[in-house]
Amino acid sequence: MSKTSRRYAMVMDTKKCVGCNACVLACKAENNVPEGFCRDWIVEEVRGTFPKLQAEIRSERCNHCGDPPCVDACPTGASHIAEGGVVLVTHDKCTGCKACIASCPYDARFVHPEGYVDKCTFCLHRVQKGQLPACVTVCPTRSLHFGDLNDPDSDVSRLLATRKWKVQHPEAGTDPHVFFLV
Amino acid sequence: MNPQERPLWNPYVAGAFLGLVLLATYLLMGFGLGSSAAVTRVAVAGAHAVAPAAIENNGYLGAYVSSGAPILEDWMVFEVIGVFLGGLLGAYTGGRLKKGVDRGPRIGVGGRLGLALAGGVLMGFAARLARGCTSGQALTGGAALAVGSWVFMFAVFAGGYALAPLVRRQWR
Amino acid sequence: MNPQLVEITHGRTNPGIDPVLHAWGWEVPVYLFLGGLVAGVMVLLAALELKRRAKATTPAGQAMPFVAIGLISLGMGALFLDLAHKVHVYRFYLSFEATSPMSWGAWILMIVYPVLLLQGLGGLSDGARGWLRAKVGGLGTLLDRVQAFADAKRRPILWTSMAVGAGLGVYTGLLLGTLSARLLWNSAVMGPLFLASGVSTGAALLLCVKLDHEAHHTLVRWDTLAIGVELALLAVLLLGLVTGGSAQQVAADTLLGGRYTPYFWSLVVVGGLAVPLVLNVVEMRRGLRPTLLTPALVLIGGFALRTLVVAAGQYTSFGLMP
Amino acid sequence: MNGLFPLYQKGAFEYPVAMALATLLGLGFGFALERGGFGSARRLAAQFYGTDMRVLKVMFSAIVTATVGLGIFGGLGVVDLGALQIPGTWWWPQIVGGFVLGAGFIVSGYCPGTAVVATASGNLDGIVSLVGVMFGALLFGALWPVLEGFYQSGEAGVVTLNGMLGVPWAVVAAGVVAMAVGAFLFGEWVERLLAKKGGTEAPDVDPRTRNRVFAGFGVAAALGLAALAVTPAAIAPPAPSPVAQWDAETLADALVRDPGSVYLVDLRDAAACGKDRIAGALCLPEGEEPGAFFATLPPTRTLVVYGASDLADAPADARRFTGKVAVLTGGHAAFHSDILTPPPAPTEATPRTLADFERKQALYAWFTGAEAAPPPVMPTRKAVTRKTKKGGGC
Repeated sequence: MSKTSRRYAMVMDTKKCVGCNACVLACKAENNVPEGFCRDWIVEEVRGTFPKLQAEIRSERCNHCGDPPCVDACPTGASHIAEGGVVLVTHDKCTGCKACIASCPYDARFVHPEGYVDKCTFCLHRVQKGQLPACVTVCPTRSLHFGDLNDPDSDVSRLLATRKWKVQHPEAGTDPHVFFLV
Repeated sequence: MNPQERPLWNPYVAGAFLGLVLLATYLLMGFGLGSSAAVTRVAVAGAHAVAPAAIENNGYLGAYVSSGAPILEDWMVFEVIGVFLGGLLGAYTGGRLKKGVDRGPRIGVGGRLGLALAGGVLMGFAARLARGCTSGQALTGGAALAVGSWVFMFAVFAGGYALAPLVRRQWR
Repeated sequence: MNPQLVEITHGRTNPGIDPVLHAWGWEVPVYLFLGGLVAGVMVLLAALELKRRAKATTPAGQAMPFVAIGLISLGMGALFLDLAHKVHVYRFYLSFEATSPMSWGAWILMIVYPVLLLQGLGGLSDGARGWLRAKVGGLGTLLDRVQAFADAKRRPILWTSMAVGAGLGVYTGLLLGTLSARLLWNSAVMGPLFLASGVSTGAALLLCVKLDHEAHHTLVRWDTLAIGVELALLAVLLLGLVTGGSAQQVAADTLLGGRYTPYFWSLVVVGGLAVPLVLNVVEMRRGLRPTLLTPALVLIGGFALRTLVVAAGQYTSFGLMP
Repeated sequence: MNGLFPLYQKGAFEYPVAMALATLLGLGFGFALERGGFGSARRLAAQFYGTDMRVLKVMFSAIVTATVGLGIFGGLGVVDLGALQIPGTWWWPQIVGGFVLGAGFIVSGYCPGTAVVATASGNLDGIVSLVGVMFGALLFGALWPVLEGFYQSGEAGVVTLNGMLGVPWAVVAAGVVAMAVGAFLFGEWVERLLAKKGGTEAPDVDPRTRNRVFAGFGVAAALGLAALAVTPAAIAPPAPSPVAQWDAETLADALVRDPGSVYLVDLRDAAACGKDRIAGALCLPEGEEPGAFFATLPPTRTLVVYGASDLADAPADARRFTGKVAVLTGGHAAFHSDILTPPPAPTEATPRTLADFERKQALYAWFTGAEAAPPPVMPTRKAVTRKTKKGGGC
């Protein structure tokens, strides 16, 4: 299978996540994320009518959208779609104008203290070596899955075919590629 | 007189209109109009920018900053913005808008401005002491039949008449 | 009995993003304001000359294109200050991204300079030309050539100036309007709204300087018209949000019932639009002596509009919606 | 007397909207002042030399209009006069402050409000006067340590003319109209007298307009009195602060949802309160006068008081609290039987009784810590969406 026909995606199982923050710490260690910043994060959401309440814990990150508004908004071409649909920022082209930050419905981007805009890369440097993203490898409850959507036998394809899932803010029309099993 | 100037309203009509505005304020808000509190807030905001510690530790002025909310984000401040705009609207449409110093025939510009400043200091001080000025106490409290406001109003007239002979040169 | 409860506990604390987006501070509103102002000046000066078939007569009127160059430079300076990686500013001019309004803007700004320069040089009186010729020294022949070109192509230059100005004005709004992640901004009205506001602030700036009586009169009329259009567009923008879904209503609430409401109504709607509108109408109807306070209010209102829209828009993230 | 107005006090809109409305009301205020001639210091100062009584005329006309209007609407029950925020009375600071302000008025030629209008009219002395007001306010702050005692002296609480005389608002309003018209006629007489003496002309007042306005005041005063006649309930002078009755479930609900919205005070003696009070209740501080204690509480929350059993009305002490006051119906005993005992299972299983039971069960569990306690308390306003910072993570 050629490289270009791959479509990387992440599947996150909200039924398994306990919110331990291991993914967050693994990402910080793997990618040298500076102090006080994060590329992925935990969200705890409680919904319902007292006393009937439902809680959900999610590990969130950049959705590596199929139709990424940040890439559209970037005036210099620094934000781009790389191999496997992964959205990346070329540091040397980034002016730090923050248009992409304002355009992201998921607020997944931030300004790195060194002056460029930074975000989750799906650990593409690891993926290219045949490894899984750092957050996926450390998850103690195995609630994170990573793989190629164009491969029907991949972990992610099978999970999405067999389980009920949702994406964040589908109304934004960005075709997000991080899926949440519910 | 400026040829474009138009006559003032009959004072009773102007008063009745002002009364309707005040009535509307009471009906909408449950409290009345004012002005010195807004001017105080501007002063406190300015002083706070220069010397934050002095204002925060002040037993009286500290209350303006203790909530942590922006000092100028206050009903009265926005009301006074409106007063300025209303005054501008009135003065311009009445042909009375012109740059100058309003003074009597026997006093120079410097003297007049000095007295305006001195009188302002007295008023700023007194308005804090009496918890309001002619707008916030006399007019607003008077309409609400507050006894203290009526007492205040008569004291204002008393103070004005008592000092009027001393500053007669300024005006007549 | 109880309404639906939603409580979200977020582990993310990225500076500039959380708890609400505040990526853009004062620099971007300053730039948007000055950009709109210059756009208004370009459109109005060109339109005025085309309408009257005569150049500006007063020195102040002739100087305005050059003042506009200064103002747009100030605006670009503010934008430069906002960049997180200032050394990479040249990257704007190494590519053109058709989908990015900011890229469009960067290139439009590059056209604004020569157009304003040609417009200004062509509009100078003979006396001013002589003075300028003495100043430039060795560059005199170049100046003569440019001036000859500016004179020969006066009308095309004016039409270009009008078009580029309109483009600049619309772009300052579209820059925000295309960001669909912020509900308050995401409207097609944003472009025309900022153009109308730019024209009215541009007129206000021109009304602050000494122009001949007829030009002043025309500008007051155009200013009034622009303010009227701006009020209508604001109404369209807010009505669209109010009648939209619950998320749109949350966005509308930032201006209609939230943090920015008092500033929006007092500084923009009443102080910046309604009162100047009335003052302009009274001035025209009764032939009153003009006052500088009217343009001052318009300028304050225009700046307040940019500041509030930028601040309130960042407050209306998708992530904050129920 | 529970009218629809004042809208803001009745919760019709929030503070940001109130501030936006403030600009519009201020616009009217400033316009009226300008049209009344208050943008000119010389015209204002003329009041104190008797040659032009504009200040008196405009100010009293305004007071009369607003007072009579409030009397009419209050009499009809449209506006809840008890919900108006009426300035309190502190005899000495108000007398001395008034006198000094009057002196400042004649020296500067403006009062703070008219100085703003003068500034808008282009008068440089107006803005200089405003700068003076700012310095004066800061001066007051600087002298606060020596002034504090005097500032608080002569406190009399909220005293109103109608409350003091024990008559309805509209009756006092009618009296104010009579007094004001008398003052107007006296003022015009003085104007004429001084004009004659000085050999100048008295300020021109169109007598027809004047008489019409006077007639209007008279008619409005009569309307206010007539409103009293059609709504007999309004005859009683308004209570200083209406006392609400809360049942145990309302209180429990408030405590669960937003404990910061109430002050709960146990009025029983210290021993009983110390032994067994409702969770979150304060005991009356020993050795302190209760009225003084209530007066120290800021009026931002609702004060809820309870005794051992039913209190018919809040005690007079609690009325010194300037905010809303409520009484727990049935007192401590009712809370004990309604909330702190397990609710009986519903006899029939309709959705309504089940929901009711579920709610009572949840409240019971919440207050007693019984098993099956519901998840922790959370505010339940409409679609509350909050992001809170949390440690760890990043």
